[in-house]
Amino acid sequence: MSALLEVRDIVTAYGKIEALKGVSLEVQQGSITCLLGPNGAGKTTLMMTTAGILKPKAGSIRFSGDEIAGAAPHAIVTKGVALVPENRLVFPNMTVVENLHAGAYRRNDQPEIAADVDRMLTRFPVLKQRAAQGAGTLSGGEQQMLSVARALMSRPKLLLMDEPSLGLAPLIVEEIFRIIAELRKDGTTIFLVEQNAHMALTVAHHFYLIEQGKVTFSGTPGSLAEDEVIKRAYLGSAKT
Amino acid sequence: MDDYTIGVLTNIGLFSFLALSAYLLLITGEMSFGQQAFFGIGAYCAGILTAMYGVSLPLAAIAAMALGALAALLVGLPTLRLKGLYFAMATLAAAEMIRILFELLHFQRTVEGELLGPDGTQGFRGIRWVFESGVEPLHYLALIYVVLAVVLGLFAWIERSRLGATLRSLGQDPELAASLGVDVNRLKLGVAAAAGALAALGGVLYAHHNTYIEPRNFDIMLGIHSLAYALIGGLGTTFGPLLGVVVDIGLVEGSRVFEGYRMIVFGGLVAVLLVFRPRGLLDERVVHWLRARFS
Amino acid sequence: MAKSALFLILALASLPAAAQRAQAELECRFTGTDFVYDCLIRLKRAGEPLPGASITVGADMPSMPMAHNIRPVKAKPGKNPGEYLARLDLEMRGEWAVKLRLAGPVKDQLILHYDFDEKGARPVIRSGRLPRK
Amino acid sequence: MFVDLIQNTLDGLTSGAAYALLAVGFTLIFGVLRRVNLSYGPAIMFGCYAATWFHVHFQGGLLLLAVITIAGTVLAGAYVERLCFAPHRDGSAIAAMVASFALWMQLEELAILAMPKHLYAFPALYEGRPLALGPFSLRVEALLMLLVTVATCVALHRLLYRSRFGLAVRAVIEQPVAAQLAGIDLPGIFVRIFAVASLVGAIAGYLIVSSSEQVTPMLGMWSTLKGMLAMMLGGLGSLPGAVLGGLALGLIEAHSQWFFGPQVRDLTAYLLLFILLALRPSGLWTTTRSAS
Repeated sequence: MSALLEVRDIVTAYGKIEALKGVSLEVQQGSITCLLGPNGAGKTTLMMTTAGILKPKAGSIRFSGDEIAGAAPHAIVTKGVALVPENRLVFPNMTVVENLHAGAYRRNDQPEIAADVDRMLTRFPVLKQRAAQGAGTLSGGEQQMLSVARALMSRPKLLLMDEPSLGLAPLIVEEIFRIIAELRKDGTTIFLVEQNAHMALTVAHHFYLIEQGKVTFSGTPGSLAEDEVIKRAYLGSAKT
Repeated sequence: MDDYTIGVLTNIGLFSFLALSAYLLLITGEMSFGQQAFFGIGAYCAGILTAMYGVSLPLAAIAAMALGALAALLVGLPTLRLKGLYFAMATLAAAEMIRILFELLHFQRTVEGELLGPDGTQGFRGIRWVFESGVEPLHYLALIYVVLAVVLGLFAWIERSRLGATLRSLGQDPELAASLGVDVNRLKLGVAAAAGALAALGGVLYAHHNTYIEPRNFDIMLGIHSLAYALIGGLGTTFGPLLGVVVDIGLVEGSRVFEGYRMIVFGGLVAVLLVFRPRGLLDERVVHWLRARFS
Repeated sequence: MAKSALFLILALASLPAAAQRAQAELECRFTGTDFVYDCLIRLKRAGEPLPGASITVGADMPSMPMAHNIRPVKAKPGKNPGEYLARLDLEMRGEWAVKLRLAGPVKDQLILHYDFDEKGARPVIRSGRLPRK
Repeated sequence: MFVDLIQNTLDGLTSGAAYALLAVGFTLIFGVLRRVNLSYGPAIMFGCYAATWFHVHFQGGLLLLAVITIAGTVLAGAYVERLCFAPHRDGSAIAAMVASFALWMQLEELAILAMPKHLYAFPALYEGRPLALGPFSLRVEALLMLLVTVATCVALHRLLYRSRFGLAVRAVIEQPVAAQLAGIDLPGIFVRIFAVASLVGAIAGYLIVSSSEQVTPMLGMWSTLKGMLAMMLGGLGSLPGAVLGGLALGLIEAHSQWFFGPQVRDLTAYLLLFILLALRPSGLWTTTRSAS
């Protein structure tokens, strides 16, 4: 299986502070790949860099062969990469349906878009009841569902998910991971950034550990004792 | 020096007080569209004292600065909580109110047979203290720059002191400054009062240079220009605003080459300049670089 | 009779200083080249023409007073006494505050508000604001 | 007394309509770009001067002059967007604002140099006598202003809530990062929203100069001040607030001018804004977003 996403020596900085110090990793086609690491390790920075919101200072990101490092976000979405951002970032004063339509902004196959909206509402029943409501009135879990659905509206080949379980009740977190597994069965490749290392390892085919802007481990679940992973995912290893 | 050079240098000196007043607020993160109002208060107050009551210029200047500081506090207190554009619009509204009050101000007195004093939109003629004391334009120019030098010395002392660092921290990150024990509100009011007094001082010198003032002299254009000079010159050092004034009034104006097209050239110059130096010519980075090389 | 004489002396003694103060009028004509005007200055004091004064003529706009640096010009004596000639090179038309700085017998500065247009200049009686909507 | 009250209200609503359009234009730019465009008024003046220049030389009809005003304003607006707002998209808001102020000076001097006279006549929107509605008189051009303002607001509402572009604009206003992630091309939206705001401003400008039948260089500063004043009164960043703020400003000015005269009219408007900002920074129409 060729790598759908290849990240090579990416360096992204905020002013003079380098958040990513040469990160390299790969996401295989059809896999669920996870990125685990303590707060401030650079997980969200890598997501934002891949989605084009942040411009890297150096390095390359290839998506199915095309270079996308530093490209404009709307161009990256068109190529088939969608990001479910941290904290969901729904459009609060727009209705659920309008949020979904916004997700399909790049597409121009109108009849298909309408069909996709219905498909999303049936796949995420909680959204169907709230279809005409302002997204700001939804609960955290519902907003997370909406944020995922909005990203799916652009029919991505690769779905980036930045801590979808953040701040949600365990019951809802299970629901989300059930959806993630379902999405993979539908053929969507998923690159998941997650704090909840335990849940992540149940679905991941491959995972990376990132600490202070550098990848410090790459392997499949079980290749590293889970408690070791959890320790380093939350506290970072002592030696660096 | 011929009259023209004295005129240009005087204007540069006078405008510098206003640009420094806007600069003082800018480095503490406040964008004010209203410093021209305190400039006007200084002009009117000192003019009334010297022309109508024979008070000496230095004394009138001190009174005018006090009034300018008080007015700045009156505007600053209710707008303490406002940030960014809200603060800018509040200061604009306050300044326009003060300008309109000048238009409504009719307060005259007969001095030696001549009716003197502000007469609303007719303006306020006869602020002749400079003439009656036999001060030549060149001497008055020297006076302006001596006073300016004192003010710059004060600024330099503040910049180096802890107060200077606190002011800049207030500008960069007010929450952080507050968490470090800085009484943000008291400091903000202090800065507002100081900036008001500084603008008033400029107003005093302007009134006595021009011998005539009217409400339209203190309109919004003056306020935005002083803000622009502070930013164009650079927020890194006290000399930034002065550079901004010199670039506009000195260079572009003095060169006469742009006869009549001055604003077209200056406007374009500023817009392009800000593209490459959004914090002005002498911004913090340039200043640090210069300090590293020379100190 | 004495009372009225006394009254007269008092009036003279407190002759309004304004009478000593110089007054001036302008008559300007557009010279055809943009924004340049030839002006005749009539200087009077206590109603009498005031010859022999050295006048420097400058100008400023009411809005943004310190930003318009018009090159000051020394006025040349005109034909009759108390009349002076000066060529004013302004930046644009509209209302200008013309500044006459007097040296010599009388030391003073007079500010005259005139509206300059394509023909010449008219005194602005009420220097009010332009009609704001 | 009662007749004056109604008459003033009518006059107030008319000028308020123009203020509302100006405030809407300002809010569109502020809502989307989070930046203040001080050249908004001067761009409108530039458009009006272009139309006046054309009329002085070639005698244009009302409709043609409207088209030229709109074209001139949109052109000047695009120039301002390219030079002042595009380069500072991720940079400092103050730099963008001061740059827009610099271009204000440029546009104003350009207009004055092209048309040096202090006041130019502008063909009237309507020549005939005002309508007499019982004791009240309503100038036909005032009625036209109200109608055109309503039509513009309806068209704008339809654009924002019925079109794909409108969806994108609202998304950008609410959450710029999420909008980009949804595939919305921010720079493209900025350019087009600038054109829409300029169009709305041009309509306001045309209505103002054709109903007052005069064009002066003061139009630039005047419309910038009135637009910002109305926007702030209504609540920063909210379009319905802008319309409300514009009408409120019109009414306040009309009534205070009647009782106290023009100077106090402006004083009242500024005093109200100052008090409002001090007590309720988000204006009449509370919006969740504060502009830092």
